[in-house]
Amino acid sequence: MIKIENLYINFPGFSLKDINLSIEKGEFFVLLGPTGAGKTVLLETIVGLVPVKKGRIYIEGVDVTKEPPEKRRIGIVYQDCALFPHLTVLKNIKYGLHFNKQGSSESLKRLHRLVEQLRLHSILQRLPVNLSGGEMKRVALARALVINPSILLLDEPLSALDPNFKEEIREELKRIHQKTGITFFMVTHDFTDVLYLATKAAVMNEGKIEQVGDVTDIFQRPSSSFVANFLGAKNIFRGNMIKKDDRTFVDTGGTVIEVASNLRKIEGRVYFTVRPEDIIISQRPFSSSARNCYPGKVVEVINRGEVFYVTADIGERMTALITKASFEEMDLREGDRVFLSFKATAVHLFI
Amino acid sequence: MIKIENLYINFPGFSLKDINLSIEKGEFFVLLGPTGAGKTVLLETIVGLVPVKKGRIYIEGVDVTKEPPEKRRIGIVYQDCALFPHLTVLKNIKYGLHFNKQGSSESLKRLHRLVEQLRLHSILQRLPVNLSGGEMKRVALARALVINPSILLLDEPLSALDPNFKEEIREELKRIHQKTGITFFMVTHDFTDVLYLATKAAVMNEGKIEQVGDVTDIFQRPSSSFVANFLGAKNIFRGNMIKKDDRTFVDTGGTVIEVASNLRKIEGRVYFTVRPEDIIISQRPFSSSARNCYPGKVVEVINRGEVFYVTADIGERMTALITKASFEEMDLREGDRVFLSFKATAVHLFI
Amino acid sequence: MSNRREFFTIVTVVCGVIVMGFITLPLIKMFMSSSWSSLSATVKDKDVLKSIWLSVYTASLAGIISFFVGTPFAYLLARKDFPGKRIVENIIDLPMVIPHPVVGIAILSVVGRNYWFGQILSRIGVRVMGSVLGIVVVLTFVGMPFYINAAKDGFRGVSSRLEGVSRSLGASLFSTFLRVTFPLAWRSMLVGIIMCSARAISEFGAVVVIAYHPMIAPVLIYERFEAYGLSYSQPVAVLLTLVCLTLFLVLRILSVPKDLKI
Amino acid sequence: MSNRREFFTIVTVVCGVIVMGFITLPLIKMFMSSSWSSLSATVKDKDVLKSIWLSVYTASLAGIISFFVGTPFAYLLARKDFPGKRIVENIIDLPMVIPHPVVGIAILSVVGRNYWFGQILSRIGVRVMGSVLGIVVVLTFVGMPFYINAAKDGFRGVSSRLEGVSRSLGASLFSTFLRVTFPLAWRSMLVGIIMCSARAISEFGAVVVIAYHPMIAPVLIYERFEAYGLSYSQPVAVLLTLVCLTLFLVLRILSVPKDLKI
Repeated sequence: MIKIENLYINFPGFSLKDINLSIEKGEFFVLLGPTGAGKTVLLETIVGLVPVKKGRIYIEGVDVTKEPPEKRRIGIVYQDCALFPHLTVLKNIKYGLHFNKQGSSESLKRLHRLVEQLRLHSILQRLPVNLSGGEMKRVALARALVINPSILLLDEPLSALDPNFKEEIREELKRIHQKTGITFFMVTHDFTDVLYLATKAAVMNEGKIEQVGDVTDIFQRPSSSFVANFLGAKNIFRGNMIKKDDRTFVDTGGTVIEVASNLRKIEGRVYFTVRPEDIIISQRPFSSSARNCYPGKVVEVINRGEVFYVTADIGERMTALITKASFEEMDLREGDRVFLSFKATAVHLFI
Repeated sequence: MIKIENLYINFPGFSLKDINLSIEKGEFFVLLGPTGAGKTVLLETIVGLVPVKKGRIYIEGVDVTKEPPEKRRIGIVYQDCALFPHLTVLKNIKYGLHFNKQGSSESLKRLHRLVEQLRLHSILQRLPVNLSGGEMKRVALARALVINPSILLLDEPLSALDPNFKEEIREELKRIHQKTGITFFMVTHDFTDVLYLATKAAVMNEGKIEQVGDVTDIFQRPSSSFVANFLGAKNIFRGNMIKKDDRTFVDTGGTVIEVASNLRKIEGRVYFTVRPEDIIISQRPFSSSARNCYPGKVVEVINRGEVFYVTADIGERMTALITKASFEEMDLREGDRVFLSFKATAVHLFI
Repeated sequence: MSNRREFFTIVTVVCGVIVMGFITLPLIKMFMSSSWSSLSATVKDKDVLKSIWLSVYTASLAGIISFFVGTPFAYLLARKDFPGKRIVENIIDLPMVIPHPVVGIAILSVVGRNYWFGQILSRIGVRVMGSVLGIVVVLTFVGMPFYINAAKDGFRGVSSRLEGVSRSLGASLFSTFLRVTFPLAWRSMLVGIIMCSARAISEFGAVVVIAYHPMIAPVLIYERFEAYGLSYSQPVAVLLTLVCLTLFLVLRILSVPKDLKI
Repeated sequence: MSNRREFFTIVTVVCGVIVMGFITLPLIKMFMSSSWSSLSATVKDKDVLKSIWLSVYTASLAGIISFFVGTPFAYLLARKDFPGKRIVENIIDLPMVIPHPVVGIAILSVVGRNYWFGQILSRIGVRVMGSVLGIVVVLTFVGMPFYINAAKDGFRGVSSRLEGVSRSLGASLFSTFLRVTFPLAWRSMLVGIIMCSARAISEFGAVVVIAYHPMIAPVLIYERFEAYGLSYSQPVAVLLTLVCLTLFLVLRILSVPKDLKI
C-alpha cells in the first residue's frame, strides 16, 4: 500500500505539484502521461532517491518520507534496466541478497523460482552487455523481485523493446503480478499497457495528477480536456470473453461482439477497441465477411467537413467514421435506425 | 544527370559495393533503405566529401571523381539542415553567392524569388537557433538552391519533422522540382515520400543497390526477397484522379475506385493503397457506407492460421485479410466469384 | 545502516574541507603576510615590474606562436585520420610530463654550441641561451600541448557537415575554415591560447636552465627568496599570482558557454 | 581555387611537421648526446639513484594521498549539486596556474616559523622545510587537481541509476560505492593517480623552494647543470625522462578503453 500526501518537489528542470495518491495493496497501478510530465521523478521519489521537502509518503502505513532507499524494500525496474555491467546475470540477481538476510534459505528458494519462471538458466553466467533487450528486462525483474519487495516500480518497462519481446514481457508482468500479489506501480505512455495490465490508472501532466481512477472511467469519462485529448481514443469497451464452439465473443453487458482471437485465454474480463474508420454503417443488415452487424439508433453526428463521425447506440455507444458522400446518400439523422458492421479482425483485444 | 560506375568505398564502419546508377536530368530519384545501408555515404560521395578510390562519378557527362566539392555545383540538404549557426537566415542563404559570381544580378533575382517562394521574408534576420523545424528546412533548401545547382541531394529531409511541417515541405519539394527542373536525389525510409514524390527509385541494403526502377515496379515486382520484405506493402496501385460532380475517383486502367478526397489537386497521376484488413469480402453485393463494391474472382488464398489473405482480381489484384471463421463460412475457393467492398475513407492517396 | 550512510556522507564533506583548506590556506596566508607597504614598495621596484612584464610578454608570445603554428596542425588532427595518429597525439602531450629542468636541458642540447644547429645559430648571431628568444622557446615548448589540445577539441565540436555544406556551396577548404570553422571555434582557440599562456607564465625550472637572465618573474622570486628570505619574496609572489589569477579568471569565464555564465 | 585548397592542406601538414620536430628533436638530441659509458656510470652513481628513487617515492606518495583524500571529495563533486559548486571547482584547479616557485613560497608561508601553524609543527618536532615531508606536501599540492578531476569524470561516467537500483536493493551509500561505483570507475581513478604522480615527478620550482635537500632528481639535475654544465647533467636527465616516459606510457595504455587498445 502506497499513500502519498501533498507531495511537492521543486528542482530546476522538473517539479511535482500537490501529488495525492492512494494505492491499495496488490493493485496494478499505471501512471500515464506525456514525456516530461514528471512520471520518473515521482517514481524516484517513492523509492527514496529524490529528497522530499514538503509532503509525506507512507508505505504499508509507515511514514518513510525521511527513510533512505535501502530501508524501504521497494523494487525498481528502469527503462534501460540499469543492470550492473560488471556483474554476471547471476551476481546481478543475487546482489540484493547480501543486504536482505531475512531467512536466507527462503531467499534462495525465491531466487531459484525466479530463475525458472523467467527462464534465466541459460544466461546466468553472461554479462549484461551480451543480453538481448528482453533478457535484460527479465534479469532486471528477477533482481528486483528476489528481495521480495512490497512494491515494484516499473519505469516504462516495455518501451524500447521489439514488439515480440514487448508482448512477452507484458504477459510476464501480468503473471508475476497475479502470482505474487506485490503492488505494481508502472509508468508508461502506451495505452495497450493500461488496458492489458492496469487495475487502476492515473494521468499526469506538468507535475500534476490530472485524474485517478478505474481504467474505463479514465477513458470514458475524462475529467479534463487534457486527459481527453491525451487519451484521444474512441470506442473503448470492457467485457467478458466467451468461447462458443470455435468462435470467440465478448459480452459487454450491452451487446455481444465476435472477435478474431487466437489467444490462449479462454474467458475473463477484457478491454477492446474498434477503430471508427473500420465500422460500416448501412440501413439494411447484410451478410459478408464482416462478422459483426448490429442494429442501433443514431445518437450523435459530428461534422468534420469531408468526413462525419456518427455515433450509434447498439447497446454500447459506438462511433463510426464515414464520408460526406455516404452520409448524404444515406440521409442520416439522429434517431435513425441503422446497422453497424465491422470485421472480427477489426476488433483489437487487450487481454 | 548523374552517372555512377562501379563505385566502391571502404571505410571502417561503412562501405559501398559496386554501385552503378544512372539518373536522368530532371528526375526525382528516391533512394530507399534501412538505417546503416550506406545511403548517406553515397550522398556524400556524390557531393565529393568522401574520397573515391575505385569507380567513377559523372555529372552532366563530366567525370568529377577527383574534383573537390566546390567545383561540382551540387546542392545538399542534410537531415539536420546543417545551417551555419553563427549566420542569420539571410547570410546563410547568401553564403553560396560569394563563390558563385556567375551573373550576380541573376543570382540576386533568384535569391529574391526563393525568399518569396519559401516564405522566408519574416525570418531573414533570425539566427538558425530561433527557427522551427519547418523553417530550418526551408532555409536549407533556399541556401542550396540559390547557387542554381544542377543536382540537389536531400538526406531524409522529412524525417524528424512534425506531421504538419512534413506535409508542407513535401509539397514544397514537389513544387520546386516541377518548377526548376533540377535533378533531385533524395534519401528516405518513408514510403509516402516515394509514392508522393519519386519518378524513379532504388532500394539499397548493406552498401549495395538491390533494385532500381519505376516506383510501381519496385513495389509490385520486387527483385529480391529483401526488397519485398523491406517494402512489405500490399495493394499499391497507380491511377488517374478524376472529379465527377462532388465526388472523386481514381481510374487505374483496370478499375475505377471512389476515394474520399478533400485535396486541391483535381486530376492527374496518383498512387493509392488500401489496407487488406479494411476490405470486406462478400458473396453478394450490398449497399452501405462502403463506397466501393467490386465483383471479382478469387485468384489466391494464403492461410496464416487464424487469418487468411484472399486475393481477388477485380481488374486489379487486390488482397483482403479475413478471419478463419469468415473464410470457412463463405467456403471460398480459388476461382469463386466474390465482391470486394471498402470505404472511400479506407483508400490512402499519395498525390 | 543509516549511521554508516551518514558516515560516508560526512567523510566526503570532511575530505572536501581538507582539500579546499590545503589549496586555499597557503595562498591566503601568503597574501596576508604581505603588508600594504611592502606591496606598494614592490610595485615601485623597477626590477620587479620588468620581470613581471617580461613574464607576461614571453608567455603571451608563446601563446601567439602556438596559435599560428598550432592552429593548422590542430585542424589536421581534428579532421583527418591517418596511420600513426595516436602516436602523434601522444608525442604532443610529451612536454606535459617531462621534468621541468630536463625540458631546458633538452632544448640546450639542440641549440648548444656543441651541436651543428646551435653552431649555425651562433654563426648568424642568434643567441638562445640567456636571451628572451630562449625564454620564448622554452615557454612555447611547455605551453604548446595545451593550445593544440584545446583547439583540436574546438574544431571537433564544429560539425563536419557544416564544412561539407560550405564546400558544396563553392567555398574552398581555406575559405570554409575562415568563414565557418573559425567563427564557430574561436572561443576554444582563445581558451587554448590562455591555457598555453597560463602554463607558460607559471614555468620556472625549464627557464632557469636556459636563461637566468633576463629574469622572468618566477626566477626573480626565486632569487629574492634565496638571497633575502621568505618575507622579501612574498610581495613579488603576490603580484605575479594576481596576474596569473586574472588570466585564470578570464579563462574560466570564456570556457563557460554563453547561456551558463554566472 | 584547387591550388588554394591544396595550399591549405600543405600548410596543415607543414605546421604538423614543425610542431613534431620542435617537440621531439630536443628530446632525441638529449638522448643521443649521452654516451653509453656516461649513462652506465650514471646508473652506478649512488646520488643519482637516491634522487631518482626519492622522486619516484615522493611522487607516488602524492598520488596515494590524493587518492585517499581526493576520492570522497571527487565523489561528492560528481554526485551532489550545492551552491558555490562552480567556485569550489575553480579553486581545485588553482594549483595548475600558480607559478611554481610561488607554490613553494605559499606553502612556506603556512609552515614557516613566523606563523602559528609552523610554530606548532616545529614544537612537536615536525619539519617541513628541507624534509621528505615538505617535498610530499608540495607534490601533493601540484598533483591533487589532476587526480580529483580524473576521478570526478570517472564517477560521472557511472550512471546514478545503477546506484539508485543498488540502494533500492538494500545497499547503503557506502556499500553502493564499494560494490558498484568503485568497480566501474577504478580505471579513471588509476589514470588520475598516474596523472597526479606524473605531474608531481616533473615538478622542480616549488620543490626547490621548500627542499633543496634531500635532493629529488630534478633538483639534482639542476645542480649538476649549474655546477658542471650541460654534458654532465644530460645522463641524469635521460634516466629521469625514461622513468617519466614509462609512467606516461602506462597512463596512455590505461586511458584507452579496452576494445580500442592498439
